[in-house]
Amino acid sequence: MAIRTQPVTINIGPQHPSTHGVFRMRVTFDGEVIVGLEPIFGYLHRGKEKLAEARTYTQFIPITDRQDYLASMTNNWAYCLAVERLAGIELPERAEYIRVLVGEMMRISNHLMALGFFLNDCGAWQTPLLYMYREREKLLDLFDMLSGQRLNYNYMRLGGVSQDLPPEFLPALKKFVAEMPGYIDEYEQLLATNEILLARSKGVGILPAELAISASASGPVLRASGVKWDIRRGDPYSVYPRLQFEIPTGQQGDAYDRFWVRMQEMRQSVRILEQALAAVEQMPPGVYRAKVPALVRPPRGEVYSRIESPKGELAYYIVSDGGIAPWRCRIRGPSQINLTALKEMVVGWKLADLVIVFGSIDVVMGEVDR
Amino acid sequence: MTQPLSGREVAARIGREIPGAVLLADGLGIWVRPGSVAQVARFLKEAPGLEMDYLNNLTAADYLDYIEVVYHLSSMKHNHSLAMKVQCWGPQEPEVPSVYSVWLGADLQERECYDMFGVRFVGHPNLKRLLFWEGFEGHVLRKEFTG
Amino acid sequence: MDFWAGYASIALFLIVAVLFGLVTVILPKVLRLLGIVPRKPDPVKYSTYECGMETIGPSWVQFNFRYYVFALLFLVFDVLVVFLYPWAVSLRGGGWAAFWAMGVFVAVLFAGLVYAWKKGALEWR
Amino acid sequence: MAVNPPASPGPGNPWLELDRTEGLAIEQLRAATGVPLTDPAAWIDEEVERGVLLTSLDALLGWGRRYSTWPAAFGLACCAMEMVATAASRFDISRFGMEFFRPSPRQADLMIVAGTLCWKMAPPLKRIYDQMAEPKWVVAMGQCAISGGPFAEYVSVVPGVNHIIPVDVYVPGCPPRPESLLHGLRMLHHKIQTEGSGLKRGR
Repeated sequence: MAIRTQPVTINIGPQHPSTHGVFRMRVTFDGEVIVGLEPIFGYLHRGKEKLAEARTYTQFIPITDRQDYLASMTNNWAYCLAVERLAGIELPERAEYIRVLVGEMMRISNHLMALGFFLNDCGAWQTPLLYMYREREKLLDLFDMLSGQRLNYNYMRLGGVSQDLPPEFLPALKKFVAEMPGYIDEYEQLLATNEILLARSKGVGILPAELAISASASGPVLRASGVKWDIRRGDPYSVYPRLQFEIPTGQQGDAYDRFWVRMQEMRQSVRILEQALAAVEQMPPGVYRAKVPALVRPPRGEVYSRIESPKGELAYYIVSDGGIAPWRCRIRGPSQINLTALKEMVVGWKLADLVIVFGSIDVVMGEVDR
Repeated sequence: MTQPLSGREVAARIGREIPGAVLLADGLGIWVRPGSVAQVARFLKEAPGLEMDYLNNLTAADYLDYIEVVYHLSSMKHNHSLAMKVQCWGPQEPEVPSVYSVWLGADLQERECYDMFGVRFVGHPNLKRLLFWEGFEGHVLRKEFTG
Repeated sequence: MDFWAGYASIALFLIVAVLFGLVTVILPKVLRLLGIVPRKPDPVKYSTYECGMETIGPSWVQFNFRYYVFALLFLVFDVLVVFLYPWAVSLRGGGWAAFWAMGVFVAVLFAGLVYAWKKGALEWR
Repeated sequence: MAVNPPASPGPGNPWLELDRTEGLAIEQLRAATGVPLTDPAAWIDEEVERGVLLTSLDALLGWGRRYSTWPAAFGLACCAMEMVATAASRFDISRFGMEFFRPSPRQADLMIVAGTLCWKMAPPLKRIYDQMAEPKWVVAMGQCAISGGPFAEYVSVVPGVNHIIPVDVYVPGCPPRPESLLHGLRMLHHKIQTEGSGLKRGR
């Protein structure tokens, strides 16, 4: 005989340790099993798209820093690439390679935080996070050397980067690139076959491939579902065609696959860094930015340009009316769109699994609410 | 390399299936009549040669006398892309049929377009403000909003 | 004389336990009277905390029966453990007789667990 | 005060009623705030009336409260990442007795508002501040929390947290480096120490 139970609705609300920021879910439970989930956005809506229309093209760069504040460099890169394609600005070779260096360092730093917080949610409170923070602090020192800031760098400009690499940067990066695979082995040895992590994330929150494509998921979330799509390969930009790296994909699309894909992507990023380092060393220092007027006036028209940010397809749709400020600047944030399928991934699982699935999607609220 | 489809070819193909749907086409994209967006979307997703199964981006832009809703589509299989645009003229509130039934990814982006531009997406299961709170007047990304 | 020594230690232990309980309850009240601990009653402060939002719906709802079964099983085995402690301490004196006595007791309870297991009460689905 | 769930989950928005009440709460709070609240700086004029007996008790209490303030994890945006960095092993915040970042306001004494406060987040912030037990302090971390920062002129951003709750220490920066956050917290400790037990006003 069926036991008649009543649902309970709980706010996993704006201030909650598992929501990595101010994201709110109105979740309906039957006992402990999730019956319904409604995501609520807007608690960190700072209106970057409206502010873009009131700023010149160069002034908007610091605002893009604050969008996905765990991967500021790739935000700058996506925006600068879009405007450069619109205005037809050519970059010097060295600037392209510096951007690849900095972009891949950002990817490693982002995945370290993503995995750290994901394991926090799995219950390994603070231990793996502090392990991974040790590496992230090294990366932040490198970024500090480059741009003087730990988090929001404002390092890229239209046509290249703002300053050249300081002399002590390349040896420090070379030392980091030499050590990093050892650390990743350490994490994998500590975590990959850990039975608690396997028990809690294997087969949890499965996102099938066609649902992932239909819900426009991108980045590690899409690749974990088995879809081999990476913009650095599929729609290459900058100097990526010259670099060799693989694209790790998962099988089932569950929380463990997303963890595993990010771990392998860190290895591939280290490989890219090695190749880019080798190339930058031969180049003479000096030419790091193309001649671009301060008030760039791209011709009338529009562009939809995308890059592979650590979270997925980060794209800018910029419409220009020939003036000094964009007429419309739409930011396609992967974090927000990866959340579209959250309800389908979570209904039927329990509250503890909701925390893990949400952690495995790796969301940053600045990019979700823009 | 993602190869952008030429708007004219796609317009010709759509013209044969759904006459009168495509108003204008140029090198990069096609402009579709607001009424037949859902039909064209379904056709683009299921047509054998096209199979646009990935909705990259759905947004709108305010050009003072009309609001243009932009769909950037691409295909995972053939790795080609297309821009589909819909222009909503006239003083009354812009209305566009929802493509939620074709691509699930349109859900949050359509709600954001409604919140920011006031474009009503007919057929969306839960069309309400995404980023602002219920009871907030005005649509922020319209040019006349200077709040 | 040493007969009472045993009880003296227990008495001391009892006093400390009671004192500890009382002090932790009384101390905030005393500090509040002295005015050291500020006291600001506020209806919002006493409302339930739910991530900054108001709670939705009553929490007295009918939920699934399986949580009750788990509570029962836990209670049974918790009581079992309480009996094991004194037995374990004095096992050397009791010898095999005490061992088998406790063995029967544990076996009976274990049968209850096997029954619950077979009935599927332990499945969490 | 519990809010009752929707009677019949019909099509469209089943939670319309609840969304509307929340929207109303935001509008009311937005209308009610205008001038920033004055900072609780009562400790400045406190020096004069203190008796001898109290100073030793005050010193003891100040010392006790200063080195055991547990922050409530109120990370909103980029500054939250720097707050986490301060709590991590390199800029160890637990050297100052702030080992735990308590998620719930019940066990927290200090609220570090790190990031941009939006109007939609203002009522929850006020509610959580009210739910914290006295004595409590607030640190506004980052330019957005102090004055709205780079997003100040946007319609949905609160131009400064002190419009909603009284702020004790302002830590400027965008985001402030962990060292400047630690300096801000040291200034807060100085304030707690000289504030004493607040016997007079039940602070």
